[in-house]
Amino acid sequence: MSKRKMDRRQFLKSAGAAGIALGAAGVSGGYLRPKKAAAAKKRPIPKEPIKLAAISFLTGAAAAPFGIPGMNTYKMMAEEYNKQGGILGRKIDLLSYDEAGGVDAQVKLCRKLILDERVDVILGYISSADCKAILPLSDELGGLIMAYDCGTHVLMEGDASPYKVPKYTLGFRTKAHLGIDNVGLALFIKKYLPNIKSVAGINPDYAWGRDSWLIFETTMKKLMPQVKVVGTWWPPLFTTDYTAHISALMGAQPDVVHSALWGGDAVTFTKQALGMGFFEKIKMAWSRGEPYPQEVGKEYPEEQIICCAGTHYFLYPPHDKWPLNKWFVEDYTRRYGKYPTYPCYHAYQAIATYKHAAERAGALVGGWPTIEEISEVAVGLSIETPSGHLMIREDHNGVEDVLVGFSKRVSDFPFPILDPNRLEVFPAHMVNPPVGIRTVDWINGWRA
Amino acid sequence: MFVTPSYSSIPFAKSSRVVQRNEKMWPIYILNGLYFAAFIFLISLGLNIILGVMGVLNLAHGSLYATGAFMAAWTIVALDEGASIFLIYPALLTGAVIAAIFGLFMEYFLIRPMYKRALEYQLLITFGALLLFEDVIKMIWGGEALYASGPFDVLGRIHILGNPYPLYFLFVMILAVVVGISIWLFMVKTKIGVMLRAISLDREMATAMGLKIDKLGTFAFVLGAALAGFAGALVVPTTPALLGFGMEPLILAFIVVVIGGLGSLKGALVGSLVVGQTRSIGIALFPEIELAVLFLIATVILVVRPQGLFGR
Amino acid sequence: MALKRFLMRPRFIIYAVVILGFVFLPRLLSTFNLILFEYGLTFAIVALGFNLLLGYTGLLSFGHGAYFAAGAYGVAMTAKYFPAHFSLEILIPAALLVSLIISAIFGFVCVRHTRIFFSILALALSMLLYALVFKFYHVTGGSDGLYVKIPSVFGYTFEGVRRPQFLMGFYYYFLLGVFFAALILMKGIVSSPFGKALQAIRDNEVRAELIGIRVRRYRLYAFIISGMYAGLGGALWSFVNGHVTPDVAHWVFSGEIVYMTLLGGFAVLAGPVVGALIFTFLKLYAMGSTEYWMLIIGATLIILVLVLPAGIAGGFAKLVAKISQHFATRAA
Amino acid sequence: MLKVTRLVKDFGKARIIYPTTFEVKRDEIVSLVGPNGAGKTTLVNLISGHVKVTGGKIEFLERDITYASPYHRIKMGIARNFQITNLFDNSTVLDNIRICLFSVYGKIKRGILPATHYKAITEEAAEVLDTFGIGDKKEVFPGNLSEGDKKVLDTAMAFALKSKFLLLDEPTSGVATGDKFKVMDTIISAIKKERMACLIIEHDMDIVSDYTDRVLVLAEGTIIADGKPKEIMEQSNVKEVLFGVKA
Repeated sequence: MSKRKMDRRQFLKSAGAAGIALGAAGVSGGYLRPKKAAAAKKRPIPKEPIKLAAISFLTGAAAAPFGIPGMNTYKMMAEEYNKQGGILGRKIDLLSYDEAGGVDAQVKLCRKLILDERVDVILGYISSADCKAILPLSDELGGLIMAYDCGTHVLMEGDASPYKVPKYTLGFRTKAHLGIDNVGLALFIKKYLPNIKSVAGINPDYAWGRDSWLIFETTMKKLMPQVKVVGTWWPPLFTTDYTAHISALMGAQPDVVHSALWGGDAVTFTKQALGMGFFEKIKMAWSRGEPYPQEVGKEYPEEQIICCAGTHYFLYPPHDKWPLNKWFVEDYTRRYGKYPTYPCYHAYQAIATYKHAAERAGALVGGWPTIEEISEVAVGLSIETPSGHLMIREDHNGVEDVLVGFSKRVSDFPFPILDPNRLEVFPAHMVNPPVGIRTVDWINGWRA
Repeated sequence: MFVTPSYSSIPFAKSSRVVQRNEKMWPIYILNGLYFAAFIFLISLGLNIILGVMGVLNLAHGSLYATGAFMAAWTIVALDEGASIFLIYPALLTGAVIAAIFGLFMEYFLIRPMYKRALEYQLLITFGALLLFEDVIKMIWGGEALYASGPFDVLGRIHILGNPYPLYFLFVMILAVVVGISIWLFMVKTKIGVMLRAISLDREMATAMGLKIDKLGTFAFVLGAALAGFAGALVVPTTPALLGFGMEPLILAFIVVVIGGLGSLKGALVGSLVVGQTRSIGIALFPEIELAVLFLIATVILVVRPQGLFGR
Repeated sequence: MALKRFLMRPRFIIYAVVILGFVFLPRLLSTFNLILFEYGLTFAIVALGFNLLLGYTGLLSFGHGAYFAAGAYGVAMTAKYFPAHFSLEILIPAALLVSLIISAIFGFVCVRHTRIFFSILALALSMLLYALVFKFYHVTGGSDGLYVKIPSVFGYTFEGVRRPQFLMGFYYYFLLGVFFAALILMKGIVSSPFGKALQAIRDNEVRAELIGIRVRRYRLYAFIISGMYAGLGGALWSFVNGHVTPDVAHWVFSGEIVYMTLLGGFAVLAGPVVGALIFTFLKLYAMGSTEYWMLIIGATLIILVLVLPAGIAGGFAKLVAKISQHFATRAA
Repeated sequence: MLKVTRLVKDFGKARIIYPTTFEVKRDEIVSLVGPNGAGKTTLVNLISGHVKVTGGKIEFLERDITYASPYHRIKMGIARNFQITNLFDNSTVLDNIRICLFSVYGKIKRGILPATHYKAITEEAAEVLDTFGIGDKKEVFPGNLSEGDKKVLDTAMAFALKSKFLLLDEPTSGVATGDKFKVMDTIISAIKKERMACLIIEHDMDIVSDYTDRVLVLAEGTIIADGKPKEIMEQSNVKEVLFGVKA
């Protein structure tokens, strides 16, 4: 523990100014708010372990490339924290559940966890559809829920800006929403491919895909109005045969194809597209493509635009500058034989957020805090994560920088990595809308 | 061209813009349709034989297809992707074999006691089998996706009018044609085939003629299962094998059967061509509603011609 | 005197006990189990309606999820498009209307066939509905489904009430009331001349036509009634579940409805009710206890069909009959 | 009351009924005899509307019903039984009759009150059963009835439809020879009581001569003789077709 404190101090000397500013803002914000909670008198800390339910895809297409790495990280971090003495002295008892089975099954499971199992917190949910259905349950059933990966921007947004925050008192998302991915992509395309004529989209037919495309399209219209959209395709989630879609895309002849396909779908699409010579003509722009070069391996095409869903990348921040990432990558790789991908970083963010919030609230109320107190303290929290800083805002949503790059084959990795000379990091304030403003309105409000 | 959509108010037709098309791609669309038709044909052929001969609509047919897919994938992975062509292509047959075995068990323990029973029981027991299979597959091969793209990669691509197209798809089409023809020959030329047709035409008569309904029924079921498994095996090099893998093909096979007519082999052929082309061209032209179009067609046909195009 | 005799009848005593039990259930069960029980009740209504078609008219629909979905989406869409009118007294009739329309249209197509043709056609139609709901994302929310908030009742809005409290309190008794109303109505229908006509059609189509029953028309009536029961169930379910997805229009859900009905037994009026309640708990506890829950319910189904085709309630009724007969012969 | 003129029926190429003409008067009991395959049942099916007419004309109460649907013929008052009994096996004997009566009185659409609530109809059903001598078997299911009682019930159902004209297809086939006359007695007395007209297909010449006012002899799809039982029996061609006796 002490060693890692050291590391952080080292970091603060060398890290970028933006980082500090953000961090400082976060920290101060964090200490200013919870006055009421502080009034509470001393309370005992229960002996029994914390029931922490982690939910992620453990079966189906999304399991191997996505859900399981996430779950692995939960296991790893729970172990790590328990080694450090748990949270306020309480050990973490990690209960893992499968997210497969559709929205309805998840609604039922969540109700069971809160009403029947009485878990302390639920960390989980990859599918935006699940999040949209689940987060309302946080206040309805009175349980603390932290969405760890799902992206849709409407999750925490109201119907018209400015909207009232927070939308859910007990519901959080410990990461930035898909705004960063798609705005980042658009900015990147504008910088590196200014002359493209046309784009198309292939996105899964549910909240995540629909909203990703919506933000991407809106941003492109703002940044590069000359670019035409030559078609959008909406295969259902977990489609196994994309051949027809691939041919249709090739027929539409776009310069760049935007895609929010993820997990097994992204892998399947890439393999089939390779087989059909898709990449000979067309460049993909993956709004969350970071894990898939590693999944597909050597034959993964070069020059594809890949966004890292934040700055979640096993080579960034550079290990010498940011030892926490070094430690995370090394520990994860040692345990599971693969490099951590962005779901892993998201899992880290979720569990770390809970830990810090609980500890701070505990310190303030002198004892084990209620979930309401935890949620109050979590607002404005700013924590270091392996990929930089995460700040939780008043809208209970995280904000992060975003990293975009081109895939490139190199000698020392068995799969393409992001070309180090053409990496772009767009700072949080460039890619996240301000609190209370709907992302679409924010983008439309830009001055050209 | 661009209109800023605001989330709350997008008319649903909005994102289905005019798709700019490259005319040179048409052959590819058609080929995709044929490829899709090819394996749907194999599945629905099996479904139809079972339906025709035994009068049982096998809801677990998709699961047999899935077992075939998993088995083939598993074998190929076990052989490791690098194995020689002479190993990995025969490996595809394992799919048919395992499905046949599962089919044999299913027929013997579940379907046979149902012969004399009412329709609802026959349907329900296959429904039970469907649920059962899902977890059996999970137990045997685990919950994760199985990739086995060996056979697909080995064959590479050819160029059709300047468009690259994977050779493997053509290979699948040819196989499907071969299977189709041989089944047809079997049905008209061989003694067993004739007997099977007799049963599907008129069960009572066939019984009166003293045909061994039970044995022939078992045979038909196993044949149908094997076809489904083989279809699964052919598909798996291009797609991962997943849990719930059989659901969509099952529904598509239903549509084929509905369009073509219950128990009609010719119907299975025509129906799967319709379904295949509708899907491929539907995706190319109106991406918004591919899925719905199929059911619309099926329903219309059922309304105007209840017995299907080639039904009796 | 007659009343006294009526009150003394064992049957009546059983009824009384059951009803009292239902009324005091919120005291006995945990919140979670009570909510499960409410799921059971909604499905029971659906199964009742379904059985009018299967048990009494002899038609096996493998697409009843469609009418369930019609009711559920009837509610959810009202929530989305007319938030002002989101109150129970409007929503229930609205849902009934929607399911009436859909089942009338689909029914008109379906009743022209019988046996397996009917089943497949019903399945195809429900899948058509599924495909439409799934595809028109911006109208129906696609596979995300739609959120259903707590409705108001005659202007009284449940401000700041959490759903469990709502479900434990007012809604449970409302649901109970609707359920018993539906049950009694169904009892009336099946023993009425109309019901007898349906059973006549089930037993012997040809002769039914020959004693002057318009067979196809009566099938359609039965179809619509059972569709509306499904719709009612769907609407009530949507408030319990709080979220509606296209899954309920998928044929697998329709399969579960058939499952419930046979689990209870379709020869007895109460069969589907028993089946629905048992199925709900069976499924959830199977899901809770093992990841191989499908195996459990699948195996249960197969064993049921092979060993106890009359279903649980049906088997029980048979048993009772046998015993009473036994004693009767003794006495004689 | 029933008037059949030059009625013709083909099945595909085969002609089953050659131009046939006959008439049945009010409250007259006519029997239709003839060797197997002469087309007796086909003729009945044509009249009851079960089988589509190829050519010719059927009139009932001076109204052309050649192309009327079975439903309308029933509503006009043509009822029939079946050679192979055709009952509602899962409803009690009482209900079998009751459903017919509900249909007659247009009460089938009533969907709320239980059937037992309609007292009058229940009683009438009971009466019908009594007239046919199976009043004691109300709660029995048809499956448990004797062959004879099934026949009687089947006829009783046709009878309960308050029809003016009954088509009885071999009402005593499958009935033990001893009971035949008992069965016929009940049926005929009931019919006479209601003053119905009736066309009976029958093999047993004793029954024919004992119970029917007039006999139609059908051979190779056409009527070859028509008259009082006694006279008909004398005709040589009838002897030939019925008993294969050369005169």
